[in-house]
Amino acid sequence: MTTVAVKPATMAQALGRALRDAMAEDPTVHVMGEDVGTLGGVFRITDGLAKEFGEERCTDTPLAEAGILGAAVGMAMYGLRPVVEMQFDAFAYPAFEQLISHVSRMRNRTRGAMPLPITIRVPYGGGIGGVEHHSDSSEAYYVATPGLHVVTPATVEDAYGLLRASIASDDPVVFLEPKRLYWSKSEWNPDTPAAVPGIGKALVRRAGTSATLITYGPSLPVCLEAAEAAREEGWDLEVVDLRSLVPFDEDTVVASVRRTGRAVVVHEANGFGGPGAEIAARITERCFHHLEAPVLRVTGFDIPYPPPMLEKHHLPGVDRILDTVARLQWEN
Amino acid sequence: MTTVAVKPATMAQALGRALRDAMAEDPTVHVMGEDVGTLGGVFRITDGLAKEFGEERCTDTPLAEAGILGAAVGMAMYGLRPVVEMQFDAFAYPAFEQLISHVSRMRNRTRGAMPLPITIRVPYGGGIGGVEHHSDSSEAYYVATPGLHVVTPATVEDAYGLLRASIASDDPVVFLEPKRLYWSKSEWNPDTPAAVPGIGKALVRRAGTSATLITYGPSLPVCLEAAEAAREEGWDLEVVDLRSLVPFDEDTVVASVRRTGRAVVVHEANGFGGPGAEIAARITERCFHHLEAPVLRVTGFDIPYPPPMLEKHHLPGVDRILDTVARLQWEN
Amino acid sequence: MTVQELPGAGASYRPTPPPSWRPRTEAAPLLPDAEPYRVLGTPAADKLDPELMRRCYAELVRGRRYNAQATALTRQGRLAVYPSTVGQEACEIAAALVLAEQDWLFPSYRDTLAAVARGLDPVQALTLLRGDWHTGYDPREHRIAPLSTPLATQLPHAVGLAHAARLRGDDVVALAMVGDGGTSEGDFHEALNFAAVWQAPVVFLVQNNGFAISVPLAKQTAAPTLAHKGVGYGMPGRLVDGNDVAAVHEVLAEAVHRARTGGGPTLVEAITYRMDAHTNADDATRYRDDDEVAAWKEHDPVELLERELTARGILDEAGIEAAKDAAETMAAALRERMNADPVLDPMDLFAHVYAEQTGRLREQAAMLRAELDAEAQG
Amino acid sequence: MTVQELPGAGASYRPTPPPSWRPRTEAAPLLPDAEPYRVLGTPAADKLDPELMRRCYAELVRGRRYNAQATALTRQGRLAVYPSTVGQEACEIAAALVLAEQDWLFPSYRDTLAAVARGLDPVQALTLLRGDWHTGYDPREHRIAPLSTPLATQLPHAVGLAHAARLRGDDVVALAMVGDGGTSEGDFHEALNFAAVWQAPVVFLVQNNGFAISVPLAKQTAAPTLAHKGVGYGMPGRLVDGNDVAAVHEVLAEAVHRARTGGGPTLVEAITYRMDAHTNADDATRYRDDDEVAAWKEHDPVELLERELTARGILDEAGIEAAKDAAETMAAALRERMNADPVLDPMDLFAHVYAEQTGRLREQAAMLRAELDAEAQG
Ligand SMILES: Cc1ncc(C[n+]2csc(CCOP(=O)(O)OP(=O)(O)O)c2C)c(N)n1
Ligand SMILES: Cc1ncc(C[n+]2csc(CCOP(=O)(O)OP(=O)(O)O)c2C)c(N)n1
Ligand SMILES: [Mg+2]
Ligand SMILES: [Mg+2]
Repeated sequence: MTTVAVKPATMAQALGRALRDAMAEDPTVHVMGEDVGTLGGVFRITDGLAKEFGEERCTDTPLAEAGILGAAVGMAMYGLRPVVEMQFDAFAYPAFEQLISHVSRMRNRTRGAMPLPITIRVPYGGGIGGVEHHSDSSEAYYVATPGLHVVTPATVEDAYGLLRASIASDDPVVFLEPKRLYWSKSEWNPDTPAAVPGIGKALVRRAGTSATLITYGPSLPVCLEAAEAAREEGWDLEVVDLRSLVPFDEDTVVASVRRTGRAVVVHEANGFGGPGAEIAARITERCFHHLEAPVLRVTGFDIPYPPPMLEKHHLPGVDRILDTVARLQWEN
Repeated sequence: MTTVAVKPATMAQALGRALRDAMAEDPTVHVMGEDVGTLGGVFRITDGLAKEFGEERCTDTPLAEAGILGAAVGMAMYGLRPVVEMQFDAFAYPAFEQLISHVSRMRNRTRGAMPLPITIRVPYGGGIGGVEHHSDSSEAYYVATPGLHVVTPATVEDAYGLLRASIASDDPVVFLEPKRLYWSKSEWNPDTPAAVPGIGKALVRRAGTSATLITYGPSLPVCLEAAEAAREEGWDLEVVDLRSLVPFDEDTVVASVRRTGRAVVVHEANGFGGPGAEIAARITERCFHHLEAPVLRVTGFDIPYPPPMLEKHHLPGVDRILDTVARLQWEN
Repeated sequence: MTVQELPGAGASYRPTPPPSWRPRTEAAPLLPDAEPYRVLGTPAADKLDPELMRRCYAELVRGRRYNAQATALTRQGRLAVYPSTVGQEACEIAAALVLAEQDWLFPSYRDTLAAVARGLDPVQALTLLRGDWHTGYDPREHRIAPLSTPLATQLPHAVGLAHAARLRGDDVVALAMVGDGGTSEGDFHEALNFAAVWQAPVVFLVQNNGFAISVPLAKQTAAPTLAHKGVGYGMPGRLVDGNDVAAVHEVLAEAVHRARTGGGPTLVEAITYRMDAHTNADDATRYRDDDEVAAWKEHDPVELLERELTARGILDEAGIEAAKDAAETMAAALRERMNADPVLDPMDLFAHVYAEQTGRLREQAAMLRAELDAEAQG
Repeated sequence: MTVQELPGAGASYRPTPPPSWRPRTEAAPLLPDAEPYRVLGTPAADKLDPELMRRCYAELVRGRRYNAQATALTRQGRLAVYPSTVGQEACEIAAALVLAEQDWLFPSYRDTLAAVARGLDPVQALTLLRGDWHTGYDPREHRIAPLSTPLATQLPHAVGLAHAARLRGDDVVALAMVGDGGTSEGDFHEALNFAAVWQAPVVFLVQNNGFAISVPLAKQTAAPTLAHKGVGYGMPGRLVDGNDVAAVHEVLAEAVHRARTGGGPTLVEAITYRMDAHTNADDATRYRDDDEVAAWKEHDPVELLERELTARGILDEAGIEAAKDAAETMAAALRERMNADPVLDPMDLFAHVYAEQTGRLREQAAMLRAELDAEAQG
């Protein structure tokens, strides 16, 4: 066990703590990426790891994402459990071929002989005033790739628990970290972390009866705020936090929508071909006769991520969510 | 005008003819890629172009897809109209960063000053017995990327017309060529080609009243066959060929589904997060009260593309389509 | 038949493959110098062009002031972020000055100064970094490609553009800038290879400032120098003292001339140092010592030139003052203009995604329009 | 202070940056030979190891026969496709034989022969190419990575694996194979760079067979040789005659030894020639002349070795016959076993996508199960 006394309070700290605890427990866990060592990462998630575990277990790599992920594949082939950091969402794209053509398929193509327990941490999403290429919500690419798990926490507790679960998973996991929640805080006590939720379980964050908001990652706080605001309009909204996009916990979502009869999917990623499309299509397949209105989506527009000065217009906000809830055919 | 006397009859030939005609008409059109010159491409689509227009206009590049697309970006910046060939679907992945971070956004990030009229030809899909990495249906990645057009022909005529339209487009176009239709034939006369359909128009390939099959590319012939077979079951199926995934011709699709009240989306790509999800979600949004049943999907399974010996079980076939049509709640 | 009877047997025996891929043997001339090339403080300085050097000096002083002003603007919240080139001004200025009107510059994300020195309005150059739209200028008008945030991705662009210009018979050279870290990316490799195979008129300028954010060069490469990378592409590699503006200008000028006259691409490594942190948001004390920074202060590009020119009587006190005044004027204007809030139209979100708006975008635009109207009304 | 007074001014003046990124000057030793290294037909052949050479000969003969048999199987529809290594057997065999039991081989898509020569059952090696599941063997059991179809992507894997083994203190070398075309990919660059920075125990073997499908080397690179690419990574590059199995084995053995003893990675370029078309589906007459092929026939790896060994009395008629017989036996067995249709279970589509099947996959599996049952029933 580690003896670090700092009490994590932000999501960033919880993530760092998860890495540290995983490394302490399992000597095969290796952290690697650009600036993860001496600097502790540009978001300081890996701060202190190189010092505690040595540069060989927390390694500053050359600046080459395909090389990083490709080397991680080789390390995993030899039995290590690499945790790779991609510095920002858009800077994971150079590693795409390694991800799609190898990471996602190696277990399959070796008929189970060579699983790749690699965790790929990708800070994603906007709302932090990042300039171009620093605010992409790239989950659609990962979600459409069989063989990958795609996980994203929305709370400090989940950040710890889901990252531990991801590192422990024998499958590759794309672990999407909502940048703008890095500094969100919680009373969470790192020394008695909550039981690690497995990958693939959604959670009803707020119970409600009028309609269900289905969301994940950076949009969860927005949805919870919208749900509070909706009370004024007389709507009692349920909010489901997916936590994992793959596997997608259909049962929790379907049960909620069958109860409420209405649903809105909320995410930052572009709407067209985004994860919300799958969620909406699937809900409709399974809840058709329970639906009072079509499943609607509140998403980023179908545009390249806009400049910081305009991003507030792009991101799903409380008003846009409420406007959309209002379109759920309440008069029918 | 070209004086080549061969009469195109297959889709492969129509594509080659489209390239030749575009090059003859517009000296800024340049074809480039691996083996496109001397060899004429592994599918022989570019056969004869290097001879007719010189190696400078039909260029064998070094073997590096990011370099190819990146160089094409620079050429387009200087006013050329590059047509890039990616040798197979999965071999376009190395070019992903260039595609997402530059090709799709350059017009946007320069506020219209520097559009990139690049056509990226990608042979895609299975059914030809190709070994691993040669049969991917990768359209989900392109569809989820704003700024790209995504086009795919299903007939010989469209192959010519859509490729001409794509090359003429001032936007980047990912032009997906259904490999297994390369050798499909038509009576089409290359010397009097049909009017070039613009990008973004779907077509009702078969009129029907019971339900609508919505499809594109390699699955169109399968859907037409299924529609014929369905007559035995008493169903008169309408078949819509999307031809362009982005822009998505909602109006044609919505009009059809409002008429028939039922819809099935058919494609080879994996279902989860695939283009069918967007299509189904959107139809539901716009046709909710016209629908007798949820929009269903017949797609590739959510698995890495399987080996040739098993691919027939993976690909949407007539029986699976009919089984799905049967689940459209006809008893209600 | 024994081995001895084989045609051409012996030490040099080899069947005769077509010359197209016979291994070439002129390797040695490609090897870069082992020591960075220098002019200032060496006998080579005797041949300095006073006019050019006075211009360089004025630009260096202005560049230094520009860097200071831009960093100040981050503190005032007027820039979202600024990657400074304090210490690297010689490279930035030389890159800008060496190009002819019709040539193209491909800057990395750090190189706003090169763009400004090329004549771009600094407010336009800083558009991206203030949180406004990405490219605040028409790249074709200025022949300056958009700043490239994804590292090294601009290099194949430069190759393609230079190649296209040559195909069209135009006299255009492309100069592409990249950092030491960026040389590790696959796009660096692919770009240099394409350039050499196509003999494209491109010059690659690597600013080796010792770090990629926190990662020192020793963790980035084991090459003798980055200039040695040219060998593997069959292109000359030149090593130059990146704080010596006369040397950088000379080496780049040679490379540009070579490219212009059909001699193909060149890789130039300029050894320099980033005196400031990676950006205003970075804490450089985490990964380097003050001593190291102090040592480099002794090798400051502005001072190096000022000393040389003063010693040689090319520059006098008046000249120094004039340069400083001009820099102050630029800075004051920049400060003032950057203090005005840029006015962005939210509806522009939907412009320029495609040549023609798609139906889906029109619908989304209508939705935003309605929201904005509602907001305006109440 | 004038320039002259600057500390250390003069030709070698440079501030003292930390050694971590001071340019190194030991460039020259990294330069590969200008001529490919040869043993057969040269005085170096005096030192041949008869035992090893007889083994190489048997493997070469077997490899040649394996290639012929595999190509025949494509004509009989028993293989979906086969990329032949006729003409390249010396590289394939040397790569396999040079490794110790615990070492790893990272083959490219073409290198089934190397895998077979390493001891893999040829039926398992050909699983992918017959249209069956990708990897017909357990890579960990054989320490042979899956054949890599996406070119050059296997190279970073080899680096990572070798690095991991070294971190764990294990004596493991990884040998990664790639074609001349594959050297243009970004992954080649990133892998070699990582290997050199990490000093990973890896050997990169480039089989330069003159073509990437139809594209000749001259359109692939302008480098003097591909071995010269080592210079840019700070690793030795060796050039060897790829049809001379003794030379390839010796150069690889040195490189493996160097890696094993902590000397870091080596890049080896073996100059060879693909005598057959790219695959059975390719038409090589479209891009090369018969003359060229004929010239290379004079430099056949099997005949080169046979002549040398016969001339030196290391091999006699009986040995030649024995090798041919063994090869025929292998071929007959392969033919027979490949004639049996492999039995694949469609339900296996859903196995091994994840460690545990997701709900969605269970649902899809149930659908396929029902379809198969319905089909079986009529
Ligand atoms: C493809 C890519 N990966 C990662 C980053 C994040 N990043 C921005 S600057 C930087 C360091 C760049 O170092 P170098 O190339 O030496 O240029 P310098 O910052 O020193 O000018 C990194 C890793 C990026 N912008 N693009
Ligand atoms: C990333 C990638 N791009 C393209 C291809 C298609 N392809 C298969 S083999 C080949 C040529 C390979 O040439 P080389 O590397 O010299 O190997 P060789 O075939 O000569 O063994 C190409 C382009 C591929 N497999 N992977
Ligand atoms: Mg740097
Ligand atoms: Mg080759």
